[in-house]
Amino acid sequence: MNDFLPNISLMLDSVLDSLLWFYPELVLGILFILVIITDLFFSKRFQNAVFLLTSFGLGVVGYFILLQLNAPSETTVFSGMIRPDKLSTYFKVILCVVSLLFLLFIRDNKELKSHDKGTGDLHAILIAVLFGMNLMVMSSNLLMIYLSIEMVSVGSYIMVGYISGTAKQTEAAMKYALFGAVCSAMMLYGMSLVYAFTGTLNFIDPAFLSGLSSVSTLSSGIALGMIMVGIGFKLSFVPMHFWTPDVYEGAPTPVTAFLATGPKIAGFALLIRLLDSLGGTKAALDFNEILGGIALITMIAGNFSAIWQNNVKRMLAYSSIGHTGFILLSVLAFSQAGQKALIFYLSIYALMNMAAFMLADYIEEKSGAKNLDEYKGLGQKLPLTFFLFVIVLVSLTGLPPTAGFIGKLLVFSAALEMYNSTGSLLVMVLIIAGALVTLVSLFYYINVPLNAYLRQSNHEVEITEIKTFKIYLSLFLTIIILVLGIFPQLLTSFIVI
Amino acid sequence: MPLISFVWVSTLAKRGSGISILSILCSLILSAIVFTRVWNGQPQHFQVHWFSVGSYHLTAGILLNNLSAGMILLVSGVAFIVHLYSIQYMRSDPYLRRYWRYLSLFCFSMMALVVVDNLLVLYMFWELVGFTSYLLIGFWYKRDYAVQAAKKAFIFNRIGDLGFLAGIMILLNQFGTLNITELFGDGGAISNAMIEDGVWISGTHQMPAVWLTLAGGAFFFGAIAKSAQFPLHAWLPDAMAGPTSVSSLIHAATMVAAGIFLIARIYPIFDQNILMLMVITGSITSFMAATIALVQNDLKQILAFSTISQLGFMMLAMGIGAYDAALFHLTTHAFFKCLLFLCAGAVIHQLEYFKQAAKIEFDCQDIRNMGGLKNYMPITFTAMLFASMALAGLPFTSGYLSKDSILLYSFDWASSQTGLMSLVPYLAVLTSLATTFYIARLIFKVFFGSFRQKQRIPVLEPPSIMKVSLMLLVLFCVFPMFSWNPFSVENSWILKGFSADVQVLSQSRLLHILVPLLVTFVSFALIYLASIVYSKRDGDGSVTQVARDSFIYELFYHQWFINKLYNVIFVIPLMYLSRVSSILDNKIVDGLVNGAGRSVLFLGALSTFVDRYIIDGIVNLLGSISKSIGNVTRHFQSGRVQHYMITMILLLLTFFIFKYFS
Amino acid sequence: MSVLSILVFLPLLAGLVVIMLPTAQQGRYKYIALGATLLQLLLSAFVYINFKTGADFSGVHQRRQFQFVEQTSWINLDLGTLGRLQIDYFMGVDGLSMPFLFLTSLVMFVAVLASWEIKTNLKGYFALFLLLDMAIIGVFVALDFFLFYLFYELMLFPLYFLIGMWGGVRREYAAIKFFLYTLCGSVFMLLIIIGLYFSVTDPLSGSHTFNMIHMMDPANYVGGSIFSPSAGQQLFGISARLLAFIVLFIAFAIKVPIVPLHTWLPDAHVEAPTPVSIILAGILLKIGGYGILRICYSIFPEAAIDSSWCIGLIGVVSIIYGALNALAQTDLKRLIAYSSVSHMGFVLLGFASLTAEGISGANMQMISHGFLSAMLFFLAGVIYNRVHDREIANFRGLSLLMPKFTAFCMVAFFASLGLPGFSAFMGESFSLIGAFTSESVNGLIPRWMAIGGSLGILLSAAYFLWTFQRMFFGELRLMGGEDWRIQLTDVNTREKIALIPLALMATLLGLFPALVFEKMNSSVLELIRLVNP
Amino acid sequence: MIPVTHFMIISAILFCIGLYAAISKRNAIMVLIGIEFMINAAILNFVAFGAYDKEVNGGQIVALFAIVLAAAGVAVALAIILNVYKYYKTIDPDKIHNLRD
Repeated sequence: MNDFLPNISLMLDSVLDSLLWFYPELVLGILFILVIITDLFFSKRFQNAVFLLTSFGLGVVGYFILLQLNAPSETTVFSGMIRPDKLSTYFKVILCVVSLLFLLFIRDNKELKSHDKGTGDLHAILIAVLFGMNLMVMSSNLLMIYLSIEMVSVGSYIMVGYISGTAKQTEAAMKYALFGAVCSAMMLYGMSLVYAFTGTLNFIDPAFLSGLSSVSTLSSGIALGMIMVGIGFKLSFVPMHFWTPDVYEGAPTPVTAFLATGPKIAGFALLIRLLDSLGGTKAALDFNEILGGIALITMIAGNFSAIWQNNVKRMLAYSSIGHTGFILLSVLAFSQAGQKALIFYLSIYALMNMAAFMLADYIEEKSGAKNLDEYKGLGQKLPLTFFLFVIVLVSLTGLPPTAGFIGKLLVFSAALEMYNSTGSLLVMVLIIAGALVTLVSLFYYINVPLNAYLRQSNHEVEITEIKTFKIYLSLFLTIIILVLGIFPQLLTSFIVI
Repeated sequence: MPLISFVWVSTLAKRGSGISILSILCSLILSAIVFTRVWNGQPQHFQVHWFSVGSYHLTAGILLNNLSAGMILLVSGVAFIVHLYSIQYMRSDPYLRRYWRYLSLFCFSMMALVVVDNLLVLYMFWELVGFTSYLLIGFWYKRDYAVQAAKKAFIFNRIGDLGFLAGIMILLNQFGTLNITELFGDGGAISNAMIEDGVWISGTHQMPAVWLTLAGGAFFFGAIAKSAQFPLHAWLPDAMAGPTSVSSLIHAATMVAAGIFLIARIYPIFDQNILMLMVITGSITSFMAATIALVQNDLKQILAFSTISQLGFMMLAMGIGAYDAALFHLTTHAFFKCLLFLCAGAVIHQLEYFKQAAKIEFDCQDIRNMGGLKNYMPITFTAMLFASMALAGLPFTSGYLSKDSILLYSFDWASSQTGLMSLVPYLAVLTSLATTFYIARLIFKVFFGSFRQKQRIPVLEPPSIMKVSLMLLVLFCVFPMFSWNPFSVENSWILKGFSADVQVLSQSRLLHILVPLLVTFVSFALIYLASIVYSKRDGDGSVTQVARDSFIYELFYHQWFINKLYNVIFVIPLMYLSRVSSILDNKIVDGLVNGAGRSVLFLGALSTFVDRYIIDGIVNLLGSISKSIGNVTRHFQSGRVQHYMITMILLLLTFFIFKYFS
Repeated sequence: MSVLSILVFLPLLAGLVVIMLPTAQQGRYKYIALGATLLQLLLSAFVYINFKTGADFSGVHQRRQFQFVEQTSWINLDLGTLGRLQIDYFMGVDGLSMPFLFLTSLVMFVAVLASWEIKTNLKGYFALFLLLDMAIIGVFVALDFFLFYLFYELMLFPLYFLIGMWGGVRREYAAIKFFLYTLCGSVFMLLIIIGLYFSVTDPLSGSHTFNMIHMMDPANYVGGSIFSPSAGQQLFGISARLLAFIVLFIAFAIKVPIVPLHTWLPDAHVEAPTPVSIILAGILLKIGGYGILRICYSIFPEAAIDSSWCIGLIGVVSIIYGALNALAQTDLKRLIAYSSVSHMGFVLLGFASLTAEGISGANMQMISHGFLSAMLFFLAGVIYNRVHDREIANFRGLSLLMPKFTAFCMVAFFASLGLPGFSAFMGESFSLIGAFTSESVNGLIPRWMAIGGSLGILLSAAYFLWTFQRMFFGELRLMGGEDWRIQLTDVNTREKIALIPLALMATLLGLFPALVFEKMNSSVLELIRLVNP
Repeated sequence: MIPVTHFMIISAILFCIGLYAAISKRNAIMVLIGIEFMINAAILNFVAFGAYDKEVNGGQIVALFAIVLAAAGVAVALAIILNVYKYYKTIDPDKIHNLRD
């Protein structure tokens, strides 16, 4: 131990240097404490205090992230723990926007607002989760992966069970927690095995690769596979997707929206990171093939199951599973262009899902309709809402002229390019499957306009469309989706990798 | 040239009788001018660029030679007379304006048909006359049978049109032009094309030689539908459902002649096979229709079958190469058949009045209900008599000239043929005799004897306009209009005009004298017979009474014997002979048509079934497959969190096992 | 902003106006739409008149021979190793597309007039209608494949809603069926588009491009890329280019439609409200045909030649099958729908022949069918509006009650069955002539196909005449009795305004086919040179 | 010196027991305990192999973090299970299946 003493000051220096790259997270940390304090002491007097503070704080975080975007770090910091490079910064931007949207979403959700617990804690948890997600996208160390995933998970468990107003909510929270815990335990075990094989936790370390290559493929496969379980839980791809529909259905809608976007995007960032370092190794699992298979099954399982759903949130949950499969396709394509396509797709995906859940939430609040068959005839009564909903769903399907289409186009482009270079049949099959499930997805998305516009309700209910903040927000999101569908360079020109 | 103007006048003439008459008169005068300029002169040809498709530049234009000039004069002349006649005939019809409109449209398209120089344009007008004929047949559209008949006529014509179109396709394909002069003129594409080693070569294009025959066959097919030749003749008798004036113009004089005209116009295309086919078709049709006419009782039906028979004659003439004789017969036939119809129309028209006045019910078209009308309607009778004589081909009439020429030609032709074909002229003679008989029967039944209705209100002579038009036509039924020598076909100027570019009549003298003499003689004998049979009867006019007369009974018996014979043969595949009987005719042709219709309907129903259950079924099946895939995947979603974990781990294990132990 | 852009975005603008106007003014919506389509009609007439013909303006695969061209860079994405995603806002017309512009404008105008029958939710209706209008015009003028696809897909949604919301009893089923069918084709089309994109480079800038005109030149293909003609890549055992051709062909053929991918059509036509039926039959089907020429044939010429036998066969089967089906129908709209299948079969037959006559004839047939089917559906709508029944058997002797209507019907029916003097005759006969000539010109399809196709002419005469006879002739007999007699009034002025131009166009094109043929002739020749050099 | 394989075997057994408990126990608390077993199995591995990683001591650090995080996770999970009990009057995960297809 004494051998290291002289190094301590050096290490401290490096930590302090590293802090330069850590401003957003530092702000988040401070914000977390401030929000808790504010909530404890000021929320009685100033109802909006927590909200204002959080949004302001997120603004500051965003500012720092943008600063970081201009000067990303080329190396890892905090002794190889995190790597705040450009790619991760882009993800952080998306995550920050998602959190901001979530914040606005909570503000306009009756269920959450009317709960006597208030939303103060939720804000704090959001910040903590965002902190975790930021770490996730930056992590370059197994420990950091575990740490950040747990941070996000624990936060999300609380979010899902935050109100516990109904049996379903608690059930969702329990399922989420138990399933998540098992998954993260498996991941941890996998990590311990990897650690055993390689002797290092830093997965960018060359030793990491060589260590993995030195053991049998079965061993390394099992170890890495178990790590994948943890990430798969976040991404909810097959077979780690089981929790998704139940939790999405049970959780409060804003939380569902957040779960479908934030942690998932962070999970993808993590996956890219991990694959990046594993890339090229034949010793470890042939990840391309495996991920390809998983992507295929996920697309099919998600989209086909969605056909049967009646609950809107559940349907969206399955569709998000399907989307995971599709995004995996672009992860597979795994080139710079693939990453760019991925970032674009993920940002669009976040916007679309947020908008979709907001609209579903709005409809539920206005008419109490949770299920598709309760949407009957609502198209006439809530014209703007359903107009927006249809556009969002069109975008989710991936049809022009929406941003979803451009995203799909980019993903297909990346995949086809990969096919061109590798000639792998699997990729071709994946591409075709991707096209097929687009059709299938239409099959269930169309149920929304089908019920809302084409069918008439049996019982007449008086509903007037009051334009709340949420509607304006989703209108704004929809417009962005449309504009990006026609002029995608407005967004992509920012993404320079 | 004034031709363009009359086309315009005709098109404009869509309103009211006055304008129609006026315009048709203009047309007549103009076409007369045209005729005098063109006849035996230099053929005239005008054309304008119509449109181009690919490398084809299609032109539309007018080609005037002896053929078209003669035809246009004929058409406008007959049309004028029929227009005149119609003023009176259709006067009381509530939809008079529609009638004039249709009639004008018809005249326009018919006249255009005969002058145009491009096969495609010809085809357009060809169909257009079919269409107007459809309109006019179905003019009384409230009557179901009229509508049916119209539809039948149109469909039959359409079948033929397909042939025409196919012919056009072949020619366009082979020669790249549809211009009649370029194709069929002297030194035209057809004459330059040759057949070598079974390949039909024209310039750079070549096709198997069989396509030449097929092209001829296709056009021929078009022609037989239009000219109501066997086996596509069944529409014409039905077409009598239209107004009689229409029948006379369209279904006797002009439109049906279009088929013959077409053959004349594109004569060079036909090779030996098709010509032979023409002979066969022509003779069968003429004989069959004549025999059918023998036993018909409906006035117009008799005339319709007679028309078919005469057209068969023309077709026969075409087939044996007597191009000129056929056209000559076409011309004379147009006039006398038109006259016959108009007279029949007058009779029917007046009987209608009579019926209304006497307030009794009977069929105005059934000759069994008539008789002795010569006393009431002498002028009509006279006209009809002349026409009938022309039809029968008695000397001093126009029919004698033209029919004789055909017979002579056919004898000539037969001398160079062997086998069954040498019987053709005899069949023709037989037909001619049958013609004499049935027309005599008609005349005697209608005009002689005594009127068979009990009421004593006189049947009146038709109004003067009708009379005038009848008399005008009578003029054309006598020989001087066509040849100064009533016995010499060769002197006929029309024949000369048409034969200019075809062939010169050459025949053995003996035959030339013998045949007309013989035919005439027998004809007179037959007329006498008919007069005995039909005119002496009076009163109820039942068939039984006729049957008792042994000699006539014998004759009749034979007629029916033949029919019965055919009845038996009908079972054997010689079905075409069975058409001698009109009853069977209806059964077979119509039966076939109906059968075809029904089978088409059945096919339609079948394909609907396929559509609904099989194709849609597959589509729906795909839907349900995708649903069931979804059903499988969602069955894992039991709601029990531990099941999820187990499934997850099992899936992972399976995956690893597959990955590493297989 | 040139005339094409105005043409495309004018309806969109009008649609926005409709959306902005408060519902209280909904009476004005139709006049706004009418004004917009009228203006559009005038503009496209302007395009038609100013369209230059001749070998120097044949277009097809020569950029500078297109007219009214607009090209600006639109989307420009840097995709790292994938190069730049270069999408142009690229529009222009040549002889193949220009006639369709006019057709679309006129049919749209008529469709607005037919929209008078729409009574509910006018705002939504007209907004969707105008959006559809924009998309259709866009499809015809787009020369960038991406832009084309954008408009192509954009047509789907308005149609789905128009059928689904304002349609008949089974509208839900019909709408979904239509939607899924068409989307099924277009999703895979997207894959091909992307594949093409990566195979083709812009000769000037060297980056990949969506430019259709560049895709037509084999020189622009990247060596060894998936759709490169020289590389001859294989996919699932067949040539990639052939596969791409088939996929694209199916995508468009669903629109055309061909047997056996046609079952959406009768349902959609029958359930759709009259104006939508008019648009569907009048224009939508043509997009399929247009796409086959513009894209399938031009970009994959050798595949087109390889498969022309099959296409011809499909054409013949469609002709006969559609006609047989039409014979069996008892619903007037269904009958017309199946007759569309039959008539569009001629188009395929003409295409397959790859002769100037065949393709010109096919185009003529499409345009003629555009006018005629619009007219037929309008007429069916006239009856349906009055008594809400379309069963043929329920009407009889209508000519006594509605003489003018009968006259229009007669024109439409007889024109449709290919009576010379009307445009359909020109289209059908030249399609057949082309098919017939093919064997001796290029040997692509055998002659019996032409003969088989001509059977369709006969059958069409049969079903149209039969229907005509059943509905209009004979004594007046209506199922609805006296009520119907009162309700069945003759066509009014508005309907006449809609019908007369259609009838006029059908006749005009029948008498002077040069109006269409001459305009497209050089383009057609150029296309044939391109496909079959 | 105990060979490192022994640690691995023990931890594997521990992991399997934990996993078995997690998926088979009819009591959510027991499931949590099973999960704790699994985490502990991992921790055991980390600590055992940490011995070879003297420079960074990664294994030990992970172990410490894992213990803390596991505790945090369990705390949240327990709270949630308490809530579940409020509504369902049972904490048998098998009986809680309102959310399902």
